Amino acid sequence: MVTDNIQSITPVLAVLVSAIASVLILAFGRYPNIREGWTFVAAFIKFGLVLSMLPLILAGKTITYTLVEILPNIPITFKVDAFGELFAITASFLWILTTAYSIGYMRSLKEHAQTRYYFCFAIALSSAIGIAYSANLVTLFLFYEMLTISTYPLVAHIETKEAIDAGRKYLVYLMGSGVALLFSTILVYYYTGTTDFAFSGIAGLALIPKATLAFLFVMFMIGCAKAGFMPLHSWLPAAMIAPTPVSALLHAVAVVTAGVFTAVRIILYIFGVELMKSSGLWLYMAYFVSITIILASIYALSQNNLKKRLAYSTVSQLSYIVLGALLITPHGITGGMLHMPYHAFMKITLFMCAGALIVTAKKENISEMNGIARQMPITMIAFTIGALGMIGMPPAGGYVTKWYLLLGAAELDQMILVGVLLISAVLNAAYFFPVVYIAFFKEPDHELKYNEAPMFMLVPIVITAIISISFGVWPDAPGFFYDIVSIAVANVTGGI
Amino acid sequence: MAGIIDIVYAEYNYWIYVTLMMIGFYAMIAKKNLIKKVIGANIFQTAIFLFYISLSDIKGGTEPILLHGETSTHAADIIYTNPVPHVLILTAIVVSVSTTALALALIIRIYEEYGSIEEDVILAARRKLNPEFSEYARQSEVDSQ
Amino acid sequence: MTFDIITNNLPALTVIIPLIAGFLTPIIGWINRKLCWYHVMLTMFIVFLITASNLLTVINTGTIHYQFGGWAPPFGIEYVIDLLNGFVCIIIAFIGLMVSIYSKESIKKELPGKTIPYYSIYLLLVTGLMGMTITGDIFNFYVFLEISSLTAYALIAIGDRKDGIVASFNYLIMGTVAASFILLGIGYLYAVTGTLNMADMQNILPTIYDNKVVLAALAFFMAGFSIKVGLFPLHTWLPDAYTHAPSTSSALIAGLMTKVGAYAMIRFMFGVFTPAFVIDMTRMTEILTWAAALAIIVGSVLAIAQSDMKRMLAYSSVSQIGYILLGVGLANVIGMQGGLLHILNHAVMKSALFLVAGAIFYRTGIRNIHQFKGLGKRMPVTTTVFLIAGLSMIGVPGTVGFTSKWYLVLGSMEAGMWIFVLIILASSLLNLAYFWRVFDNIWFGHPHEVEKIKRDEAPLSMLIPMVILAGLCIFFGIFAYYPLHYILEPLSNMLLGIGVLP
Amino acid sequence: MKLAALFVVILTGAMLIYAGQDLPAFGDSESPAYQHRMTQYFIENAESESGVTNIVTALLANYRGYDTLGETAVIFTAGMSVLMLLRRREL
Repeated sequence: MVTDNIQSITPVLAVLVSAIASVLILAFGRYPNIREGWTFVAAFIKFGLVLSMLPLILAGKTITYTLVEILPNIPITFKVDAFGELFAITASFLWILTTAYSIGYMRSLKEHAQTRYYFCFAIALSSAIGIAYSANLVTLFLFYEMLTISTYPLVAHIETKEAIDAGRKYLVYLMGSGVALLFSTILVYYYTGTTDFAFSGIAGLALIPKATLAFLFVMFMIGCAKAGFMPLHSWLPAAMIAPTPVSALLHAVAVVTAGVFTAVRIILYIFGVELMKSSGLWLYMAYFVSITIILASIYALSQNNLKKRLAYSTVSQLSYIVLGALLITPHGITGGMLHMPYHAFMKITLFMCAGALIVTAKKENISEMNGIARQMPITMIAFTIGALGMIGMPPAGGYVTKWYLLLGAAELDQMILVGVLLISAVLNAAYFFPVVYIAFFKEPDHELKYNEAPMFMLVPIVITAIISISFGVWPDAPGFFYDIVSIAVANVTGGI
Repeated sequence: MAGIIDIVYAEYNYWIYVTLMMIGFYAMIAKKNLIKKVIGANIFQTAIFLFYISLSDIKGGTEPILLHGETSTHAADIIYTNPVPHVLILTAIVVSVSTTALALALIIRIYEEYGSIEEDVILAARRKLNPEFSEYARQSEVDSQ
Repeated sequence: MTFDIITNNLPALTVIIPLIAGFLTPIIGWINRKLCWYHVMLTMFIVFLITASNLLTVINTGTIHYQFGGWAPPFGIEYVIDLLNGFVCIIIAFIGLMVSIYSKESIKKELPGKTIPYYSIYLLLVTGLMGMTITGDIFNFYVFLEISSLTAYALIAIGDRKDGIVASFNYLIMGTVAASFILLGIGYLYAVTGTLNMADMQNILPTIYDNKVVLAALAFFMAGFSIKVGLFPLHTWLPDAYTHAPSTSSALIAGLMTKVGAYAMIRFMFGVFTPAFVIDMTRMTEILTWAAALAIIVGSVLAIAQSDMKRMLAYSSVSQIGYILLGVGLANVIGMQGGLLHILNHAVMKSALFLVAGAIFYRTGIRNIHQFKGLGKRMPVTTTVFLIAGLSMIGVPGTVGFTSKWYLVLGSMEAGMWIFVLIILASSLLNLAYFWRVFDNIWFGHPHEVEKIKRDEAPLSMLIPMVILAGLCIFFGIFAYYPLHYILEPLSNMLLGIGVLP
Repeated sequence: MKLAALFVVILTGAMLIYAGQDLPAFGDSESPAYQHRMTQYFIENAESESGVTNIVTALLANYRGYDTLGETAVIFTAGMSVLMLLRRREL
């Protein structure tokens, strides 16, 4: 499949917008309104820039721009392709909503160090878009590390000992895995002389010994600890100590999505479909992530703290995306890629609802939420929509991706994987329905008055919930995620 | 065996400087008295100077000073010893003296501050007078604040 | 026409100008003490311009040969500027300039009564380092080595802290051992070659490589330089010396002394002996890589155990020197580039870090990192510089630390030494551990205390050099292509005897 | 500590003796140092080029005069340092 390549600085601008905004945020730290104004302006400009590239992407083109050659043969290059655009749109759109939500949340709780918060937030978004638009592993690694560092202050935001410890854990896991990623990057460069992503993978990798290849793959997957694979997931629940908008950012928009994005990028654009298939690596890894899917769901069952339960649910759901990429059929990949934005929107809805509960009702634990829907009906309806999406029931979008995943697994005759997907759906239901049940049907301990979260928080919740429904009722809306995904899938599989 | 004895005898200059060098080096690193360390350094350096000077000697040679009125054409008749190591060592001696001067000045200052020129005593005094010298003490002090 | 005398003598002036200026400092100080700073800064600036011009000449037209008094080598003393020492010279001049700017306020506070000797010795230290670097004569090298050593002892002892005097004395003893070894090695080489000129020596040596004296000379040089650079386990003088010296001295000595020691090691291995001898015949480079790898790990681990900021940085220097020597010892073009690049990188990062430590000490009198709480609010610019330089040390991409790490890892892979790959990567995690501890203390102090803290930034003359160095940490992290392409790549080829001089 | 020092010293001594085997013999006029063109050049040309009969002087002040300049710098440094260390008054 031939794609036209366009030189344009737009992707660089899209990355830089929030970096510039971060400076302005710092400069106007003393005037909260102006500071947050800048955040909004940057968020809208960024979304606009990202969106402006969409028509070209939908036309099957790619956009590249080489910024600078940091080392001979190692350029910092940006390249926008369908898959990157998918992540970029998700992240930049959700930034607008999280900003609004953050303002409501942070002001309601009168949090300290808000300037640092917005500053780091902006840098994190720059990094996320940078990851989305990276054209090679080095560029990706640059933004990957930037994302880790910029989100550390967000995780440790409240500065208690517990928070600092969680932050350290976060840092150790992510920087440690960063080293693995760096190692594998250099290894790829050493063997092939390039680190550029290619639609069919890097050709030179097929020549290296199989054992080395397997080792490289394992190192890469360790490097993607941001994606929360099971033995390396424990930073994720620990990071729940952060303020809720940060949790939303970490778990839906930037960090974990960047992690799975990286994992999928590596699987499909470094190794490539052909090599994954011929080396048999896909199957081992698929079993491996299946374990994560099941185990994380079981962990989630035992959590009483709502945010922690959501965190484990994230661990499980992220592995769906990777599983999709590993099911090296067009259907499987479609399911995986499509699940990325779907999950982001649904999970952010859930987290924002959890945050609204903390701010308005001061409740974090599920056992305390008896009848909470009487106090906050809109929030809880949104929560229910998100939960249904997670389980894979209409009207939210989750069922679409699950259908594709099942289709992919079935095409490959992997009945075990089919079974895993089904069991996990059951488990999802098992940990989400109690929440919904308790909130809607249990009698409250005392009289609850109607008292919703502030508008700044409520509006984003409603928007994401509506979009989540739209995924379910009209999944193939023109110019929407499905179209982008189908181009990306056509790229990596060489056309359907 | 005969070979070794020959070497010992024929090259006694090397044996002298090797012995001196080892003595000096040992004094530098093993002696606790700071003055003795400096003396060791001097012995060490002097041994090296001896080595250089012995390099310049030529059997039957005369000192590298041309006799008055002699022209360079006649110079070939007389064997002069090698002048180059002399020059180098003149420079090196000055360096050694300067180092010694600085070392002695430092010792005077150390004696003023600690009242001793014994390494053990100074080390003990540093530990005692200066709790920050011990990292552990320092840490616990901070933690108790 | 009148400029000819200057332009023709530029190589000599690199050394002569700071030397004469150093002699003049007491006189200038006698006229007016305040002039000293301007004098030193101006001198350093001129020296920087000269080194820059020298380097450009080397890049454009090739190696510069300068003969003192017109005596052709090997009879007279010759200065040879090639890419290697042109590169090191400009680093010396630049760091020297930065630290001299910084000195103004710092000296006023830390060494109030000793301004004049400080500046005089400062210039002589630069002279010594510059002379060591630029010379093509092996004995001349020794003379300048001693100038730089003596000045370094003096600069460490100059402070009011009495620990500084003891540290200086210990350094003096170790330094004397090192210098004596080097002098002995020079004597050995002279005895078997009869020349003192490095290039001449390199021509003669290959014919007598089976001579035991040559091997002994190499061993003594390596031992001597290992002490000078503080290669583990000969680093014992280093932490005390760096910790107890006045802030500016630490920055200068930590930034430059060990780098020039490393330069000398490289020069002797590849410029006096030949690559064939050190790589294949004696396997000296292999021994060096193992020692360096050990230094990387031990230095980092010891750094984690420290709570004094300067001592932590000193141990981190021990480990970073390991990076340089590891790269050099790998003896392949890529590893060599990494090692050489790290000379530049480490000089920039470490000077910046020591300057930050000095600035914090200047304002607060604190050096214990556990007391750094709330410093982020109090000295935002200083601590930001610290953040950038610290991230550099960790090796985060976009900073200089990443570029050299990339090359070192790649070089280790090329050499098939996977254990070094592991060590380099593990050490970046160890670096993370000790730097992050400081970051945490600086920015995540107790919020209640933080609110009370007022901004109290270091004076401008201290901030400017720090900010410039931090800027360079990022600049060379993004534009490492230029030094690599124009200097280090041809240089590495030249050192390893691959290809010809540019 | 003493043992370690002794070990290091003996190691150094061993290296010195090892090297001693191949060093030119004492007073050997065939030694490379003497035979090198540099030494011969000095003996032949020192007087005509610098007008001094003492070759050592000619070398010290003329051919290697730059070393001597360095030497003065060393003395200057040492003097300055000793002054700084021992003088009570402000400098």
